[in-house]
Amino acid sequence: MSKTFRGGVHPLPGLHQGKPLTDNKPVKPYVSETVCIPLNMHIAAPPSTPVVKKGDRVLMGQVIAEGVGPRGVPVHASVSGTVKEVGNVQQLGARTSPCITIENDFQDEWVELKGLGNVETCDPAAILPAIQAAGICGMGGAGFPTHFKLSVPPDKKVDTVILNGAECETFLNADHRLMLEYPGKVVDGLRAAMRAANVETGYIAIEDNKRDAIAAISKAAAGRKGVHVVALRAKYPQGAEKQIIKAITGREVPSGKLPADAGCIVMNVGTAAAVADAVIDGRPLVERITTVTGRVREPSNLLLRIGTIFLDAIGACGGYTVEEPGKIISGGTMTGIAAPSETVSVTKTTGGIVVLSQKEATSMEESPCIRCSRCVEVCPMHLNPFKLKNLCDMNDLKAAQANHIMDCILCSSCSYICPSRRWIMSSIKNAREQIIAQQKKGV
Amino acid sequence: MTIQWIHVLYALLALGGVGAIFGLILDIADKKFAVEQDERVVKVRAACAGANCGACGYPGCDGFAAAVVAGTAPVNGCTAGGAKTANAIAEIMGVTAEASEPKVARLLCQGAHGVAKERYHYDGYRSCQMASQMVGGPKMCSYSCVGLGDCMDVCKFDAIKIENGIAVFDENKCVACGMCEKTCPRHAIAVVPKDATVLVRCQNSDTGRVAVEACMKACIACKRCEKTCQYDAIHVANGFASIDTAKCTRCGECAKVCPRGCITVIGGQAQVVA
Amino acid sequence: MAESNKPTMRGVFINGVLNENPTFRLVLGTCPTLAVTTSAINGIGMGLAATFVLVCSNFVVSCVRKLIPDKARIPAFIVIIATFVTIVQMVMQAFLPSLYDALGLFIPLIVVNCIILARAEAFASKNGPVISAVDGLGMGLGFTCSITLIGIIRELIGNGTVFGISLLGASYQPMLLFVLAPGGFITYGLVLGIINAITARRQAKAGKEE
Amino acid sequence: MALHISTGPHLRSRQDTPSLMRDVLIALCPAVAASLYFYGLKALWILLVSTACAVLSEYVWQRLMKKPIRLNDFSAAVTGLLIGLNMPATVPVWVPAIGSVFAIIIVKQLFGGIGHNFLNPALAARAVLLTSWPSYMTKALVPERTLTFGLFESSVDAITSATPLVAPVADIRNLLMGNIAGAIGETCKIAVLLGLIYLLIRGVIRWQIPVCMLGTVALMSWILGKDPLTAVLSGGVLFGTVFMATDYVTTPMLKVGQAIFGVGAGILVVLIRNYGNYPEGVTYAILIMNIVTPLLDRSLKRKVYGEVKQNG
Amino acid sequence: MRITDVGSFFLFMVNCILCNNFIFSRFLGCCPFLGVSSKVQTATGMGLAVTFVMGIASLVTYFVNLLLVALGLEYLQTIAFILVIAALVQFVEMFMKKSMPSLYSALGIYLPLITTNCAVLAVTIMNVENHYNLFESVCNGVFGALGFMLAIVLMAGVRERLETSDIPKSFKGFPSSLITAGLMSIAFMGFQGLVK
Repeated sequence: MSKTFRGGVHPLPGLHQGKPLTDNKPVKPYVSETVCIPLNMHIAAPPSTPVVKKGDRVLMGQVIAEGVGPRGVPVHASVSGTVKEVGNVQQLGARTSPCITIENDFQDEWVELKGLGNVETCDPAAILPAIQAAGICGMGGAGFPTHFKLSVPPDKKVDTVILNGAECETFLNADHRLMLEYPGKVVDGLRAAMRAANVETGYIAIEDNKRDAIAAISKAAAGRKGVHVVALRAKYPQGAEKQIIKAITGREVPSGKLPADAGCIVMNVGTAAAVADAVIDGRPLVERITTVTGRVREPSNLLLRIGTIFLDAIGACGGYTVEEPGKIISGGTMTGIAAPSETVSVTKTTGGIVVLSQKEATSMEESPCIRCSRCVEVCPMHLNPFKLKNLCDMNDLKAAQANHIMDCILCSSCSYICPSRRWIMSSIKNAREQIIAQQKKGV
Repeated sequence: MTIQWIHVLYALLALGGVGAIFGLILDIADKKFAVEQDERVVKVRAACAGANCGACGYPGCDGFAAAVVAGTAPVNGCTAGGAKTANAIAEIMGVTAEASEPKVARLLCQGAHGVAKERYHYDGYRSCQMASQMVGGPKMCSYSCVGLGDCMDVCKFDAIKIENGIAVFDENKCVACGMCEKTCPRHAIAVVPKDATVLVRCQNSDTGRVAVEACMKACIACKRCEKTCQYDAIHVANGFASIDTAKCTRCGECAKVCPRGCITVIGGQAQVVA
Repeated sequence: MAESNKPTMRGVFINGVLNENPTFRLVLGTCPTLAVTTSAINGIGMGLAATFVLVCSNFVVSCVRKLIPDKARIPAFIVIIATFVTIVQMVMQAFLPSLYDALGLFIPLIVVNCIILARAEAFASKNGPVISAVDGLGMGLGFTCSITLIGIIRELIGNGTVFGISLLGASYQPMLLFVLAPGGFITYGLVLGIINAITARRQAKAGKEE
Repeated sequence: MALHISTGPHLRSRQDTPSLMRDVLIALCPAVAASLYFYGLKALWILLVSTACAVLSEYVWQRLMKKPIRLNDFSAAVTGLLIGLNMPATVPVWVPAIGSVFAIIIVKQLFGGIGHNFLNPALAARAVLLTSWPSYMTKALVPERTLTFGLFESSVDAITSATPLVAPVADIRNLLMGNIAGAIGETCKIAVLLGLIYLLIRGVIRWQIPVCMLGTVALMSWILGKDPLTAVLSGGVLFGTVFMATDYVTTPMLKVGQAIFGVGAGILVVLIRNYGNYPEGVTYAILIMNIVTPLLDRSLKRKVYGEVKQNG
Repeated sequence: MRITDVGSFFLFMVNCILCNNFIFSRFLGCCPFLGVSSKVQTATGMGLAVTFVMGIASLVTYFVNLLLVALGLEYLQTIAFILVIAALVQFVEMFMKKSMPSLYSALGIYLPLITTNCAVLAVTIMNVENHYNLFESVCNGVFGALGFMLAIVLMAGVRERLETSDIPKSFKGFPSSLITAGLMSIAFMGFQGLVK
């Protein structure tokens, strides 16, 4: 019996057969000639400060930018080569991001690495610093610094670590392939996280449409202390933090609070694998699995160096099948961010690159709400999206707040299901940004 | 028909009785519960423009009226109503209105389609606020008018239209309430005196090189206008020129020398060729 | 506003009939407008009755306006109005019994018709008796015209007749809805909306010409 | 090259407003076919006129008001067709024509068009016609032909004119087949049931309203000592439940609200049928619940995920 | 229709609230119905205040009428009733303000509007015309007012919903409210004949 939450949509079978494009494609490595590594791949801390300058030769894994503050994470060179440029480039943010461009010499010359060895026997206190030094931040999409997530404040009681292998986003198979091909790393990562956070129970949650991954992980997890594998119903947004906690533990994260307030820490499986690398070998996060799919000749799961330009990654998949791409999305089609050009970089959080044709990319015009109540049905937070949309359109921010606008997790389920093609999630997001701005001004 | 006087008497008595009771109750009510209702609030409310535009900063005209009487709002606070309303309210309140010069909202950007370069084709929820937050905004210049009409939506006076990718203002309908100015996420709208006819219509702080690439009518901070102006009225700061309306004589010389055509003269005193 | 400047007879009259038409502009006195307009004749009857009360009460209120203390103003007005209403009631009962039956409850209810009290308050208590009477006449005729119009429409559609005269021929199948309760609301709403639309268009035109 | 940019979701579900309305039209096909079979050209003529009038008035209004023309969402066609199917076969065609115009202009467009009407346009129009020309609207005709399959035996006697419920038809088989007097679209229950099954399978409507409403009608009739099955199958209950009470626009958003809506409408149907002036209460029952809908939407609240009780 | 037993009491109630609804079939109290129906909360307050006043007015005017009849002054009915109602409303407002401040803040603000609510005067005249006894008069007043409240609250619900609607400009406000009321009264026609 697969566990789940109330609400949600099933975009998986319906959506242009997104998952089957790559779910049986083994991961293949690809290295490009240049990488452009943004320094703000994480959130919750300012961009890292560059410690190299133009013309410097860097080794693979060498720190090229130091983290700022206790939450900051360093950025490492993902190739060995020469620094070509240190400057601002338009990435996916509202403004340009500081980036370091490195020309690859294809030597893959590593800096000297020093790991802690076995995750079960190493000193638990050494795990967090190792994770921070490896520059790990949440690889599921948000990019929250992992060492900070795992350092539980003393006033909160955390008893569960959940590894999120649901991968409910459309098109993406990066986590799926990772769990199939490197199940050991995932389990090691979970153990490391559990030990670091001093937690006895760990779950690895996988949607029930990935039976092979469940089998592989179950095999790897056999005999490991406190590790449970849970099958979840395949449904979007099963992988959202709050929904996965509800599905597995039955607890709800209180409004406006963090998962830790429900006694849980949720980590992506990709992050766990990176944690395993960092703890065992001391290897920093310099590459990740990214699904490149959609309107490309050979949709694949690529092991890409952080900073790979989208165009190179798409080139590695044989280029476009359409004359002119309509949209290039970093991430899946539900919550992914549309890229303004092909020249943006793969970051630590890029789980996929989805190329859409012009026709697919052109949105239909909003038509009036017909009150079909589908948005209400699917909302995983049990809100009234149609009402929020009305309030946002009227710019009644106060009423919107009274209707729990701040609890929205921006999962897009409502917009996805809306037969009138209304931009429900967008207007909610827009209003929330205004509310946050107002609150900041007030304080 | 004879008049039955006794009935008249009854009628008088009944009515008189009811009237007496009524008068008594009223009298008691009046003494016990003196209702403090300021008639001025009603009068001020009636004098307002009545669009409930909120430009005054109070929740609707009722809120404004109450605030005026309470002394927390200025008598000329109703920007929508203009001088006439201000005078009327001032009369009610017994003070004379401070004269406010006529103002109008203007767009400080000329980045229409074909002038400003497109970064991407925005295809989502129609909101400047939203689009300007998305990967640098739809136009290459991140200081330009986004052109999705947030200002148009907040304008209660139907004075703004989006034409060719930028906001166009109807000077006759604009009452200078400033709502558009507050709403514009790019701060590309300014409420300026109506007679400030010479305007620098660009506010980009980018370097000249970036600006030139982004827009055909971008200020590149070349300072030619500054050198030309005989009245010390135009200065370049933060990467763009701006005019001090108090010093400006509206001669239009700066517009003539501007190589980018980003200074305009309204009313066409000096014809500017882009 | 008429009362702020020196009001002229003609201005006051026109104001009542058109600019501040109680039914279509101020939307006052909705109850009789809706209830008695099932036929044109009822509309006229109701309108004239109200007009009579308006003129008389305006006149009397204006005459005694300086005698009545401020606190007792409204009850005094109500008594004056109620007196005239009772007179109308009695006259109608005596001479127009069928109309009286048709209008029924709504004759005494003229007392609480907001138009009358509003005019007494807003106009008659501030102006002289003659001009107040003229104001009452204007307002009353405005009211009469409007509810007769609605009465004509409802009677025509709902019964095929106007003032009892068949206009649409015997083959017309009357749309009963219009003489029933919903028809009253809908007709009033539609007429009001159309008048708004026409006024808006006129104003737009006038604005352009300026 | 200018890439498109928007927030997510970048791809949308395949169900959109036109496809939903198209599904409703498809679900109405069996009923249309049945009406054509039973009443022949008369039915065709009524359906054509009512649908055409609805579509035309929608078009004319949107043109005059300079609004975007939204004929392609098929909503006007659905309204028009529903009005047609609700007419008895004897009705002169101008009656459904007026109904369609009223439904589209006054009930729907005056309130802002699709999604903004608070009453179901087709039902409101039916109620208007019923009050305006009661003689036309209640004169039902027994079908020209009867529908029998091998296993069912027809036992219909020619009934010239009767209101749907007064007719002494008791035979469940005839009720199912539609060998009874009534509005052209609502007599053949099998056709309506086919439509219901199609709508449920396609996920166009949810089960709450139909089940609650039919269940309540059956229960209430049983309490009042009537045969529940006959109560559900006679008159326009089934048709109204499937196609009118499930109208998105005029029914509650929450499932609880939809259930209440169904129960309320069911109770009203039985009350009006048995005690009211009208032989059939479905129209009014649903209209009244339509009016209550905003209040239901307003007062029913779900517990939001992670909602914290406010202290002080 | 008269009240003789429990059954007829129930029918009387249904008749007053649904079948002969003050607004939808008698057109009484339309001004506040159209004016105070933009928000459900205010509509509820207004409805409760009207119920209160109409109940008391029915009670008091019953005795006033007895007096008038005794004196042979039936023709003074209108004047006397309206004066009584006006005084009553004033008195209730005063009384409420003093002794029930919380209730006053919820309902009191609507009281001045009730004097000109023709439903109140109408219900008292109706009581006399129908020769209702004391209990029937009060029931008529209270249930009639509950019918008014039902109508105004339903109306407010619909109007709150219509707030976001794209109503044609010239139909905004009163015209659309009137048409809304018309459509609602079509639906209410369904209740006709429930009580025969």
